[in-house]
Amino acid sequence: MLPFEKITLNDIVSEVHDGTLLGIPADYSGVPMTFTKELIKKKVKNLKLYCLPLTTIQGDMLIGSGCVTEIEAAAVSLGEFGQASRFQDAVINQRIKVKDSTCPALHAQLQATEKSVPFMPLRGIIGSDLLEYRDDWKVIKNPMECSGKEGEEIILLPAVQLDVLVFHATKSDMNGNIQIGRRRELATLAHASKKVFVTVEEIVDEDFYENEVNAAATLPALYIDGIAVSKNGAWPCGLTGKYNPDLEELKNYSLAAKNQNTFDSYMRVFLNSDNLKAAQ
Amino acid sequence: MLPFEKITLNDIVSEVHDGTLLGIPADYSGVPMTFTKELIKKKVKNLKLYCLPLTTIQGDMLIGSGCVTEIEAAAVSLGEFGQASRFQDAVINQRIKVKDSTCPALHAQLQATEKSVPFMPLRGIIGSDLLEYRDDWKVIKNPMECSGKEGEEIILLPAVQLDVLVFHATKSDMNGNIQIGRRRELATLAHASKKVFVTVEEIVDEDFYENEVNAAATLPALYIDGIAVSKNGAWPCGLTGKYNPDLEELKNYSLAAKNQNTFDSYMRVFLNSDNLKAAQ
Amino acid sequence: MNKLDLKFEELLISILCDLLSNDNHVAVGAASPIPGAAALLAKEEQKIKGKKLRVTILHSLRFNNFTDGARELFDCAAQGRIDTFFLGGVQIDEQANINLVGTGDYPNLNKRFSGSFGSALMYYVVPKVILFREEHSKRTLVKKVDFISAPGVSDKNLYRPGGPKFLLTNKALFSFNKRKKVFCLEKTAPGINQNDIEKITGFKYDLNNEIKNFTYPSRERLDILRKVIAPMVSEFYPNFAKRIWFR
Amino acid sequence: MNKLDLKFEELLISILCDLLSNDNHVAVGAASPIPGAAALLAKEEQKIKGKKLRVTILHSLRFNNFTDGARELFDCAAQGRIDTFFLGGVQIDEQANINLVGTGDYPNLNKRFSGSFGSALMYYVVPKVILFREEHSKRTLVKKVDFISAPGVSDKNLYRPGGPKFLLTNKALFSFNKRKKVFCLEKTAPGINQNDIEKITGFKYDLNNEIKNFTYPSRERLDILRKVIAPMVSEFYPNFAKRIWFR
Repeated sequence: MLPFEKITLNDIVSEVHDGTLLGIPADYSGVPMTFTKELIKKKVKNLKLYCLPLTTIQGDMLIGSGCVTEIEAAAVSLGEFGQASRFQDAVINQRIKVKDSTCPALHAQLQATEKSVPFMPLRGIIGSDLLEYRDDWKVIKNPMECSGKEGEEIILLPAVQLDVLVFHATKSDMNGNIQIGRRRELATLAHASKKVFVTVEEIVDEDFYENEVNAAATLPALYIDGIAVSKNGAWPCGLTGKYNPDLEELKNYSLAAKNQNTFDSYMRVFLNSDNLKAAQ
Repeated sequence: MLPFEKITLNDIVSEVHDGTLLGIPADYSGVPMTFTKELIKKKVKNLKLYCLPLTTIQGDMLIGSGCVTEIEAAAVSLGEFGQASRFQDAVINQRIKVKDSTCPALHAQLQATEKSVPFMPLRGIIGSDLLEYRDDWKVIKNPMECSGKEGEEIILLPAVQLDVLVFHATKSDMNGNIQIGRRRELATLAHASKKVFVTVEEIVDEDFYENEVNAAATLPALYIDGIAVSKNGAWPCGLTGKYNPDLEELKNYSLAAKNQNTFDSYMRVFLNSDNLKAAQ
Repeated sequence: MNKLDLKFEELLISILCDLLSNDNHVAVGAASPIPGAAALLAKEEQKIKGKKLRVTILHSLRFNNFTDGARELFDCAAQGRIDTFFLGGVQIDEQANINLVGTGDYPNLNKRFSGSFGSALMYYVVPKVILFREEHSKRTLVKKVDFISAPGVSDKNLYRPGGPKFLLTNKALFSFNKRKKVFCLEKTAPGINQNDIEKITGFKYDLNNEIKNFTYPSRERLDILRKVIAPMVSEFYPNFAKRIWFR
Repeated sequence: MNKLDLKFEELLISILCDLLSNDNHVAVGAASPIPGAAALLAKEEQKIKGKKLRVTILHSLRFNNFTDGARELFDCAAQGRIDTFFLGGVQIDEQANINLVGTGDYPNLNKRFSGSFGSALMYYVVPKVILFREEHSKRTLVKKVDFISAPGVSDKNLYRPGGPKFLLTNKALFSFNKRKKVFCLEKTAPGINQNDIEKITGFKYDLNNEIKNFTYPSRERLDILRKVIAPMVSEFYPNFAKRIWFR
């Protein structure tokens, strides 16, 4: 008996349903692209994406494939390859609802769930138009006498709990603990999700808790509902310390995504590509 | 030119003044005992201790030496050696004010400062007598419509910023970064302190950021105002991964501390003991 | 104690172990060798049955997998990821209020104890809190505690999924009825009867229809405890392990 | 461009570098090669003078020492530990409001851009925010932005230690007067005069008594930039470094 749930990509995909609120890691946190591929193949609909705090190709592909009806994010772009065209197109044509946010608010809403409190306060935001369109954010006057500025207005952000989080990581140990290094936003995401699945490059025959330094870089198995091995699972995105982004492929995508027809052609090839080969 | 401030124990002690709000790490987070010794020698008065979330011999010694007028903590004890007698004595004879708290509240108050918000909400506490004696805590009805329980009462805790934090760690790198391993409460403490000083067993000729796993175990130099080398600096407390607590010495202390006379005798020897020899 | 040469601590470990059989995650706080041993024993027995019980022992490096610092225990519990936790009490009262702070008229106490630790959150959020206090006397089990570190029950307008389920002393095991806000005597220690308990308890409680004696551990359980668990306990409670098993 | 064969990007880097000379900690967000290079250049020049400037470049592994995850930038800034940060804007208006979301009548936009990133906190808490937007036109510098991602100024009842101090485009450098809520033209690019700026700017601004031209970098600064900084920039903006320095 393995001490954790070793599963397949398809097992993970089967946990995502129409309407699922799905956690989306930033491009630096381990983008689960092989999972995304399978998710698109399943033709799941009405996903709500919660980005911490932004998404690049993963979000744009899901949107272009018609899987998404709502997205909460501080930014959607293709980074140095410019704007995320499928996202832009869906917004302009009102096919998706955008809950426009700002990075620290997206972090704080998950921290509220992490601590199991109904809300988190945050400074800033007031006076921006973001607030005008967020019924779920609330402005109060600071009720404290001994801390903060007297009478200052402050925003309360709701606790948000994700239905499912999927991210890609370098490795898990034999007990199902995940090495996340400095990407501690993945811990916050995991703490705030009902279910957490991870794709990894490999499962190694080690115990990350055997020394304190390794332990410090670890997300405990306690929060993980299943792990699937997926070699080059972030491709064409990069994976810190393992491989760089495939700049050529990302550029190709950015060009193809400019209109729906060329996007569709690109996706037909992409969805049927062999990931192992694709990543060289 | 060293890229960080290498200083002496006395330099650190000179940053602590009458009335300073001093951060006190728990017995598992690296207790700066050589610093504490020098602080007591300086005969500093009216210290306010903020324990995250508890203190053992460090707090008891400072209290027994008459350095403390106020302590905020979830617990003061000598762990498996029983009650902290100098603390008990000072409380019963009303020589110190205790702001009785609970562990998660002590964490949350620092997290408020970490995020620069005036308060943090927390569940629990309501219905306990802790609340009756805390004018700085505030109960509100949950104002959110979409998160939490409708109409639930919830506590707001004030942001607390420490004047000075001192802790002991295994090592710093050549750039003044500190290895803290899994003791991430030290990061929260540092983020919430105006000044942070660290005593270390050694400064090593490495760069902790050279690999992601080491980096993950690091508190960045950015938060540190000075580092002093102090061999066996936690003795007689332990230091994770380096040395265990000196159980015999801790037992001796617990017995001596039972009354002020035997405490005073103990301290005369302790304050003049050579730390290097003592820890062998 | 009996022909197995059972130590009384081993009996208490066994009683606690029985309370953990349906859990997924048991956490054990500081200075709790008997609950710690009970949790590890339950984990080992579940493993033999092919089931999994996660045990987090704060005082241990090996059995504490948290990596988010000292606050993770509380966050994790508040998230509902811990089924069972143990709390003590200088005083415990009729309504399961616990006092870890001191006796007398706070803040003018006669006797000061350590403090409330994490009880003022853990007692609210962990579904099954087991109160464990070895001393069973009118001094420890009182009508009303002098200071409430954490209350046994809360008003409806609070978020409170957690609370007391059991109270174990060296003389008796009580369950707690949250609706009626009252303890119920379930089991007594060997040689102790219902009347004895009444004489040494400072509060009123209900009686189970069928009050049993503490169940002795099976030979098999005792073997696991002594051969497998005792060496583990040595890692984080060396003094306790030495006193019970290794002297 | 001149006899040093100066690239225009190098000139912008040099102008930004001059704005950083009294800082202790400069942070640079995503997709900002010119600010990133300017910060590293300032750090190097301070080092030569025996002074220390800390530079955090988010997009880099080597120049990003944060270990508390992606939120640490925002926490660190809110704690007051970052002196200078750079922000851009699809539109920037007269009161230094910035728009990173899109043009048109939100949410019915004509054109959608990435989103507000961290601006709705960073703009409030970092004392010296430098707005950097290369394109200088009536399209980018407008009377009133279509959507406020973050406002240039705030009411007194808000906590707002931070805000805009400068705006640099490929044609001009403005300072921002927080009290008067107005930009002030300080410098213009080579070959551009005050009238040219007026024609291409969509908002009103004050004029400095003595409007200067962009100062060219010294030979020494340019040497440092090309020999020391350019290879560093290659690590985190390879395409930019290649285009400017290595082709």
